Amino acid sequence: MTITVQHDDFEIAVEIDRLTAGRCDIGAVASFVGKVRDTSAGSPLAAMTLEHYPGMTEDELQSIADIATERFQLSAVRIVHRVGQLKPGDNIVLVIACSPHRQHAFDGCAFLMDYLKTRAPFWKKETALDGSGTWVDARDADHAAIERWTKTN
Amino acid sequence: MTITVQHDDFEIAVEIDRLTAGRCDIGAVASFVGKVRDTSAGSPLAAMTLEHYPGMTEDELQSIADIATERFQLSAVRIVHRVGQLKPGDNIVLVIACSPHRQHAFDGCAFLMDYLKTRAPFWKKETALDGSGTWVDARDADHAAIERWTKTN
Amino acid sequence: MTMAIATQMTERIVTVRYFAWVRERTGRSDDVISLPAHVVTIAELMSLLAARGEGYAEAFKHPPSIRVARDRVHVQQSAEIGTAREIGFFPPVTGG
Amino acid sequence: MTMAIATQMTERIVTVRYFAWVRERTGRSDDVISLPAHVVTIAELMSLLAARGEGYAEAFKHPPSIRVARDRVHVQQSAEIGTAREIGFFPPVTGG
Repeated sequence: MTITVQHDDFEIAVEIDRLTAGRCDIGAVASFVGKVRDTSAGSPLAAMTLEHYPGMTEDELQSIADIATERFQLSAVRIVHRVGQLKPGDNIVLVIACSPHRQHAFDGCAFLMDYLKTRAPFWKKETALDGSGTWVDARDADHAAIERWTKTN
Repeated sequence: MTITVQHDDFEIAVEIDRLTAGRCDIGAVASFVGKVRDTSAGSPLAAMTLEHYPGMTEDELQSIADIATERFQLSAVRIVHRVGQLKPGDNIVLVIACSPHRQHAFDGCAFLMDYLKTRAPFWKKETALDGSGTWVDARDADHAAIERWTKTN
Repeated sequence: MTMAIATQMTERIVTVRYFAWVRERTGRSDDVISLPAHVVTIAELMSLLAARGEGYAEAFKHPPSIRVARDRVHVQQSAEIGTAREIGFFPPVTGG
Repeated sequence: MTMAIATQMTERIVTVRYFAWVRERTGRSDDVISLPAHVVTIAELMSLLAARGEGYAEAFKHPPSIRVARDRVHVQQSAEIGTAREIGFFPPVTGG
């Protein structure tokens, strides 16, 4: 149950409790929630639709979770990513990294998001107020972000 | 209501909802929960007691929140820190940083924790299984962590 | 020699899957393709697909914009199809 | 000259607060201290406090281990007390 791809919303408190319940070796829980904003490049957004590659998505997310767990000696990891049509203000993704120590939890969580953004097969399509749809372009900044994990640490 | 010092536990979901409710400009919510572990330097821990400097604590936390908000252009910030006697597995601290963008949220959250650890007047006393108490020493690593914020960015 | 003949005689079938704007341009989610013997790499499969019609030509007209998975693992377009059962084509990912 | 005389004649009172092991060693949470005229800096106040008794001597025997706040703001021990109403003494912080 490390990774889940679903249309339904997630509950961060439930997920953190599930990872930490009964464990007293976890001193740090870093988490990240990505949300749909109501603008894109300055234009109002009516909705966002997330498509993915069933089967491959789960494999990639599991692989990213395994790599992060080993690299940052994480005690527990959780990734939940939503698919389908979402509205501004809706949650998109939840990533949680647990560790005995704060720096590992923070780094693990950031690493998970950076890798997810550049490797997990999800695609966002934005719907404008007039109903027109546009596929979101990949951001150079996301690829720049991932490079720091190959340079240092 | 940016910062709170209290004995009672906090609920991360309630706090995130409070920061993001009705807002569609927040694309990223980075959060951190610090918890009591059941060992300290390899020895079993029965309890941890947190003392603070009432008045100064709130001033320092507010100041740290203000600095982080300006520096990382955060949309919203929340710090909750518990005081009094806590048990292994209990929550100690919650930090939340909201931003339109992921990197600012992550950096803001890590910055808040690094500054809180080195500036906010809290002191931890650990109680061993035999009832003996030991004040926790400040960690050099915490001071090293804060230096990265003065070097770069 | 016997091996080579056997390989040539075996029909190579792959399921090709399309996502995001690649899917929208081809107008299909997937195709089952019988690979001609001369199609060895994924890049060669892309040329084959581009010849299937107008939407396919549009989808595959700019190969650098397309990412590829072989049996659900990211690979380069220069990779050989080999014994893969599934090839996926899609734009650079934008999740998270 | 008139100013200097006035300053000397005004009694300077500060509340001194102790936390964590500084508090445990002094055996008190706070003291209200009337400052002698020669006590100008916080370091000088620490010497004054160290002379109040055995627990105080123990608390202040190693000044580099002690951090200081003047009116609830972090300052160095070399800072002047000035018009402060409250001086806090405590170990390096360990929250979070």
